[in-house]
Amino acid sequence: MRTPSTLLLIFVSTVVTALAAAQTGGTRSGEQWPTPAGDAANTRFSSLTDINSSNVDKLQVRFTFSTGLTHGHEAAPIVSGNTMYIVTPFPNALLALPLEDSGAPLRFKYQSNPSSSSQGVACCDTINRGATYSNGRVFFNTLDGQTVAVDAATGAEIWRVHLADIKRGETMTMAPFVAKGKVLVGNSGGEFGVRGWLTALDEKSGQQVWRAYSTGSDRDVLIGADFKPFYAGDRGQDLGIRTWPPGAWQRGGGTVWGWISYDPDLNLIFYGTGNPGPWNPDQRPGDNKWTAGIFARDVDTGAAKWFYQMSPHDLYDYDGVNENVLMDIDIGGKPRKVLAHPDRNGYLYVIDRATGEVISANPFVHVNTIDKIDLPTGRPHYVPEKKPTVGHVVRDICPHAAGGKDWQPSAYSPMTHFLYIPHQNMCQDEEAVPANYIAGTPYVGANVKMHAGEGGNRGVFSAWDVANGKSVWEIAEKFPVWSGALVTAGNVAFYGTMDGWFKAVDARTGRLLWQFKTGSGIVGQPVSYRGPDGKQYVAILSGVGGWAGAVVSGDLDPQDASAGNGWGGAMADLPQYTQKGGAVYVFALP
Amino acid sequence: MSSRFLELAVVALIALTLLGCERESRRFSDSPATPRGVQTIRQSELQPGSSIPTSGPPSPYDDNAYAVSQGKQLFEWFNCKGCHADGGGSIGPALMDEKWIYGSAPANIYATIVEGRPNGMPSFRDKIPPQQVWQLVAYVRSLSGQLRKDVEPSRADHLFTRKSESSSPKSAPVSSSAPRDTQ
Amino acid sequence: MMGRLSNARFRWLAVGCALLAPPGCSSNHAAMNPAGPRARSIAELMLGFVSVSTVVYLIVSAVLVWAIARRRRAGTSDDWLQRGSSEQSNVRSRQVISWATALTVLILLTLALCDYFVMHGLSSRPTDSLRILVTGHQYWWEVEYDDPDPSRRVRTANELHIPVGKPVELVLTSQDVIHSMWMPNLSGKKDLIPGHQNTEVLLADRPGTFSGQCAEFCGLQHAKMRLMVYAEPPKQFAAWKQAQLQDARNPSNDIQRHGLEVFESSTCILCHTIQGTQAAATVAPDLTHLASRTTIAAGALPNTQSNLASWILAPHRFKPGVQMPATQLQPDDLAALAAYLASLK
Amino acid sequence: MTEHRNSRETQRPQPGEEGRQWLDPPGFYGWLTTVDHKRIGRRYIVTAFLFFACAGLMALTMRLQLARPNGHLVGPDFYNQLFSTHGSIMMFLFAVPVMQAMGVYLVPLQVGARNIAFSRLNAFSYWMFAFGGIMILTVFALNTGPEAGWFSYVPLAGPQYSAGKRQDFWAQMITFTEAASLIVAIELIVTAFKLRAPGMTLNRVPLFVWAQVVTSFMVLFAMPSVMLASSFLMSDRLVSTQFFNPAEGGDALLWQHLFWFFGHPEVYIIFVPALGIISAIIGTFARRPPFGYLALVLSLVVTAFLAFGLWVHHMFATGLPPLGMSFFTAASILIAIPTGVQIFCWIATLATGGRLEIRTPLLFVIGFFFIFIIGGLTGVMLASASLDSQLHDNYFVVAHLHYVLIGGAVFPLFGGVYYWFPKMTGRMLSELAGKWNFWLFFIGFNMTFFPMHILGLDGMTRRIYTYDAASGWGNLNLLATVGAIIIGLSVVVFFANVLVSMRSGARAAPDPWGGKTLEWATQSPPEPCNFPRIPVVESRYPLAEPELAYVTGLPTQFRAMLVTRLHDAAPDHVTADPYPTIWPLLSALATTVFFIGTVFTPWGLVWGPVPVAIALTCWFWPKAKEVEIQRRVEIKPQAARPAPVLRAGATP
Repeated sequence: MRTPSTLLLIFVSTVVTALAAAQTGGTRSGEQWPTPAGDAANTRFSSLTDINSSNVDKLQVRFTFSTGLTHGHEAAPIVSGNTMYIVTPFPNALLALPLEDSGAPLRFKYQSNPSSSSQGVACCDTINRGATYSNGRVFFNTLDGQTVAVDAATGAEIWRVHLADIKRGETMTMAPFVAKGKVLVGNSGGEFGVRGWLTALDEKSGQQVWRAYSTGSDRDVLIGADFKPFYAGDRGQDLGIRTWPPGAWQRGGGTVWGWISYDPDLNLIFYGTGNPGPWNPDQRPGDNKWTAGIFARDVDTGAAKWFYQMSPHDLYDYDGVNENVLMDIDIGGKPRKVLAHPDRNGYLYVIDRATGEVISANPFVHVNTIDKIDLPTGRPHYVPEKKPTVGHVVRDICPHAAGGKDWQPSAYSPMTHFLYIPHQNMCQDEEAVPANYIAGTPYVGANVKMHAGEGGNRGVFSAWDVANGKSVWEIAEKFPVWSGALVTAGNVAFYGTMDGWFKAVDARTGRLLWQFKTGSGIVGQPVSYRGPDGKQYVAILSGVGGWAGAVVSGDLDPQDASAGNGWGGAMADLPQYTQKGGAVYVFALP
Repeated sequence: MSSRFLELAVVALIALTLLGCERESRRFSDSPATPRGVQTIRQSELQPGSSIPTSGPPSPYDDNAYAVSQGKQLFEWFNCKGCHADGGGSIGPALMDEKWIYGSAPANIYATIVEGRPNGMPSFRDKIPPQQVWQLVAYVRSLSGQLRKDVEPSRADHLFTRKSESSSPKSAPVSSSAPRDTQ
Repeated sequence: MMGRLSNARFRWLAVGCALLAPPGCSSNHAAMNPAGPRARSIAELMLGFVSVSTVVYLIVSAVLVWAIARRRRAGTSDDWLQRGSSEQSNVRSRQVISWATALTVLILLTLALCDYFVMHGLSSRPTDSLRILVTGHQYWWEVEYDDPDPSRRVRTANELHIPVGKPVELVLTSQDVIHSMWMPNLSGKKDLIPGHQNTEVLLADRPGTFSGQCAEFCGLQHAKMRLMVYAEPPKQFAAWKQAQLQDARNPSNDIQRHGLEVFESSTCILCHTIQGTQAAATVAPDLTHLASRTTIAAGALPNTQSNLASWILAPHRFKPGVQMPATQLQPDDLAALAAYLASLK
Repeated sequence: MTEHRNSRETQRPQPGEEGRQWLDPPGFYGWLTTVDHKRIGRRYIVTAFLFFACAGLMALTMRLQLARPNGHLVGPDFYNQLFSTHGSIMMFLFAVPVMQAMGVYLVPLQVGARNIAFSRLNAFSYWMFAFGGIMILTVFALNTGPEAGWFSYVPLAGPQYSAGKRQDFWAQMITFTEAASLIVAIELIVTAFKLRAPGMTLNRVPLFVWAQVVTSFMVLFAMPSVMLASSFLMSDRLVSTQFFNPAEGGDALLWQHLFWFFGHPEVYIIFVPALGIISAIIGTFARRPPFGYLALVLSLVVTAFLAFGLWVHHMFATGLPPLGMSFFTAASILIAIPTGVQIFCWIATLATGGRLEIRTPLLFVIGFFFIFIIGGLTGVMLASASLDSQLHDNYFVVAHLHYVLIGGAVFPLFGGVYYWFPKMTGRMLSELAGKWNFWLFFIGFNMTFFPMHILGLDGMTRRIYTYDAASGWGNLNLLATVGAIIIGLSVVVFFANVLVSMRSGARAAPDPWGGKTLEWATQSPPEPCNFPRIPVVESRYPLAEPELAYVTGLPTQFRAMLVTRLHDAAPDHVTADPYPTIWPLLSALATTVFFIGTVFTPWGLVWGPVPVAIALTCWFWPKAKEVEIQRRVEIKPQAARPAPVLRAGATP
């Protein structure tokens, strides 16, 4: 029986935590980890210093919790109010683990019950990239295209909005992003010819506030008077229609399934748009605006402020959805408010986030498809010999379709000023074929066979000096590094490998300090938080899958080198190193 | 030469003739078994009480190389290749291995294509006429080497991703119990 | 039959044509009935070759007949060797033969040179020409009008509209087997080879309808893979192009609405495109403006509503071996579908 | 009936003491094991004409289908098999083999040899040719005939667009026939170079032999190209090699270059022997040696060389660079000159010869002139790149190829059959039937193929199984079909003439036409050893000499053959011709099983050659009897070579 005093205690603690969370408005003082990216600037930096480069080798598992599912666990275990919230891959259940109880037994498990048919239109494994906590609610997307708001304490559903239509091949896998009372969500389905959009829902009621499409008329793309793109190529009337063959913009891709960041001072959100559909470039002549680029929009109205297209008339499925890490750094002696964007096309862009001007763009991986970015015009120069053509196999396209780095988010440490990039080192042979559009079926238009890039190591974890635009150190990994990165004030950087190792390296030198073999390959996002006992904890979701791990999670047959849209041949040896099966691992010092 | 040997030779020749004719016949105005015939097949091996062997309509094109090559072209045109790749699987399960989730009999495959399956296989009922569905059924069976080697297609004029259907070994179908994760 | 014969050269052509045998020039699908400078230069060269060949043939035949007749009346003596060795007849024979050979070499060299100059003319690349991408498929032609503004690219099938007087550069390739595009009235044939990109130039100097045909054996229905070319005055051509850019007309009555429903709910949507509807598949001809075409099934049938219905029901009755499958539509659905397709001007 | 048979027996001369070694075992076993170039040559020609008849029936079916617009006699699938098999049989199984078979029969006789060189290999070549033909006709009957034309362009004939085994059997048929053709080419070259009668120096070699030698050299250089191409095609279809896969770096044009590098010399391989036949017939009927012997021989050689330099005129429409095409236009036009020179020489021969008796052989040669020259002139039109862009792949080309092939090769062949039939069978062919045969063929041919020039210019493309009425092609096609029926009648007359005359034709003298070359010095039909005493040749036309000298001293204990030196035909040494053996037939059977096996499984390539190796080993295993005889008569080399035993020029 609860005595009145304990009830009082509980009441006070919830009020305090709610206040604390509300006040931070998403930014926090390193205590909790309410959003997958940790903060609005997407730095994935933890200011906790209990764990540092000297004592990290004594890290121990404090508890684990199995999700009982066998697909790719790409989510980030977010922590708020001393509760850890995990969104599982399909069927997208929301698990709430109370951290104060030893062993963190399940407080509640919210079943979102998405339609099982949605598994048939999920291009790259039935993953989910995590939930977001805000103002006592947890928001997450389901594979069949619904955004759900759940009460953080009780697990009761508050509202649920159906935004995407799986019959047209549309799914939702991204982690929602909350800013100024609006839940921002986008769709996936670039490989199904889905027309991309970003939608803002009111945090309280779930009503749609605004929606910005990635193709179509200026009205659909919310381009208005104050749209001031830095480069001339992006200025024009209804470019979302005129840079496409007739009607192609309706199935032109540009889906929004990656990371959103928010600058409260400029009141701007920054996000990337996906690849144009289909992959076969000959079927969509023109720059295919506004795909494979970065939008800066006013968070209240959604009106576009500036846009920069990394890959106009993208040739290689280089989505532009990777994270935009906001940072204020000195460039050429002057402090600049910039965003760092390691793009799928293998270049790391440093862009002035107020104007959209590309300050620098340097390759962070071996690139032979684009030999230089012409800074005055911002346009990449595609190498003609590497252009995919119908009827001919073009060999050794580096980086491959999943790019220099796919969705796996990098981390930025304001102390070392390095960007820690988990990515892959892969090339591919590709033959473009004319794609036949049938709504709800794949609309790719390319036969692809991937293989390891230079040096034979399929993955790299590298530290990048953003200001000077050059790589500091690189760790070669056997498999693509498909997990996110975390860096802490204790100068320790965490990442996981696809054969199950959770590694901690010295943020300054890249020396391996500690590693732990989890039950399955790691494709999740590491987080760090201060537990109820005041100690610093680090958590990671293990469970191989995702596009790169589909060979294991989908039981694919590697005899077909093009299985898994090209990965089959390149990842044929993964099944010997890891089996499928997801669980969260939480570590702390003894 | 003993007359018996002569008879044997003649019988072998006739068999060869039939095989040859069937493999090469081009049947343009064909209307194979209607869907109703397909409902007689069961998907589960278990039958309460007595177990009555059931065999739905046989695949009309198992011995016809032209229909199997048409099936291979439709496999690409109707975007089956988008989910099943060249048999290795991608969004959908692999079709070239020995594991069959919803039955390996031709009528099972016909039902899977027409009715669709809960974990993401779309239903193509009324979208693909029966003749073409049977051509797809024959091609899907050739992906794991179920057909005769001289009927199965050879390489395509595309990126060479796997040994051709005609040169990959025949695998004994196994009913696999690994449907997708439910709860 | 020959259109207006303005200049003398043209008249000479007509005379030559008559010489060649009347049926050769009468049908409009004939190489000797040119409607453009390229086909005309070839036709004139052809006449040159034919006349020279006819003269040579008559001379040689005459000499042969003279030789045979002369020797039939000769004496009966059967002595073999002497006849051959008389020096005087040998010397004369040797002279005649060397003169004949020299004349042959001369004729052949002139013919070769004439061909070289015509060939040189044919291979000149016009500068500003309308660029059209033509892709060969098994048994139909995919046509796409190139345009610097991607949103103004027109897609159609089996029929080419070209402006009179303006050079048109066709970019030819194939996605399955080798085809060959041949419009005898306009130009020689050029192959469409997978893995290659060929170009052919067309220039019509008078308006008219010119039929073309696949000229490289490409499979079961090679015989019925025709291509119609409409040479129109530039104004009429621009109007046609603008009309083709528009989306398909919305169905105007219930039957047509039902027809669109049938189109989108049956096998058609897996292969065909109608701009403005859900159908956007590209492995079969674009039907957005089907009713603006005079033939269906690559020239196999005239484009009437009844032909459309019987073609949709059982294509193999007209083109056995065609990739389009027979459909199992009920009569009323079929009629509605045909009505809707017939409305797509 | 018995009376007839033994009368035929008696008609075969009793071999003298020299000839007894050359007899074959009696009956069917003898027929299977013979290595006599005459018996193999005859059955080669008969088999080739049977294939000609089959292909002719296919042509007739095609013409009946095309007689009226929208014909429903045959569907597109069967029509594609009809024209593909018609073309393939006519080119690979009739035209080349029958010309080479004439050489197998006549070259040894004309050079004064007792048998062809490598006579067992000759038997093997016949069986390979026959089994290849039987295979393609059997699969045609099994609805598995080739369906992509006689030159089977990829990718249509490739693995993706030709399902089943149709094109595999076509490609394997090429391996059969081209192997047989290469073998015969080697035999003819060696026979003509090393087995000539003493005294027959190079300038005394008959023109027919020159034609066969030149053809054989063309075969040596052309056939490997198509065998390579067809093997590439089979490995692409069977074990997924990428030779013709445009995506993986292969090229569809690689097939066309490889095929036509063989394709054009192929049609000259068919035409050049016909030139030899015409020179032989004109030389005899004009009652004088053909005018300009040197000019005729040099023209043959120049034709052979030029033939390899113009294959690209079959590919003018594939978008090759115009300057390159102009070179091939020039080369294609140049090749008309040597043929022109030959025609002028023949006309000069006819004009200055003796009294002309228009007998059937000469009638066919005259028919050749009138038809072939039209074909040659249309050839010049097709040779020019710009005209070819309008004429390629339509009925103008069909007309041209039939004018040069039927006019250029089949007419002289028919003339040659009428000319040498007495020598081969001892019976004369009926002149009346000959005249009917010629005139039906001449009229029917022109009715069929001349309208096709017009159809081609009217835009009727090649290989279409039907056309609609609006095209305006109906009437000319009907005319062509009627002409085709007339050709059919003339071939029936020809076969009837042959069958009847073999039994009850007029008995033929050794030299019924007054020919002057050595084959007329033998009996009709010649004894098994051709020349009991090998003649010595003193002039270009030995039978024109007052009387022949003979070589004496050849051993009689085995099948002795005199080998002479290449340049001056002086006797060099004696060699032994093999005795009849069954192994060539068994080796051919093993090779057939090996070839057909590889059509179905690549393991055929591994296990198939084993029985072939066994058969070849038995074939070449030296027989004790023959070795013993050889050793007895072997001339051991001493320090100083004694004067040769053989004395040339001595009269018996």
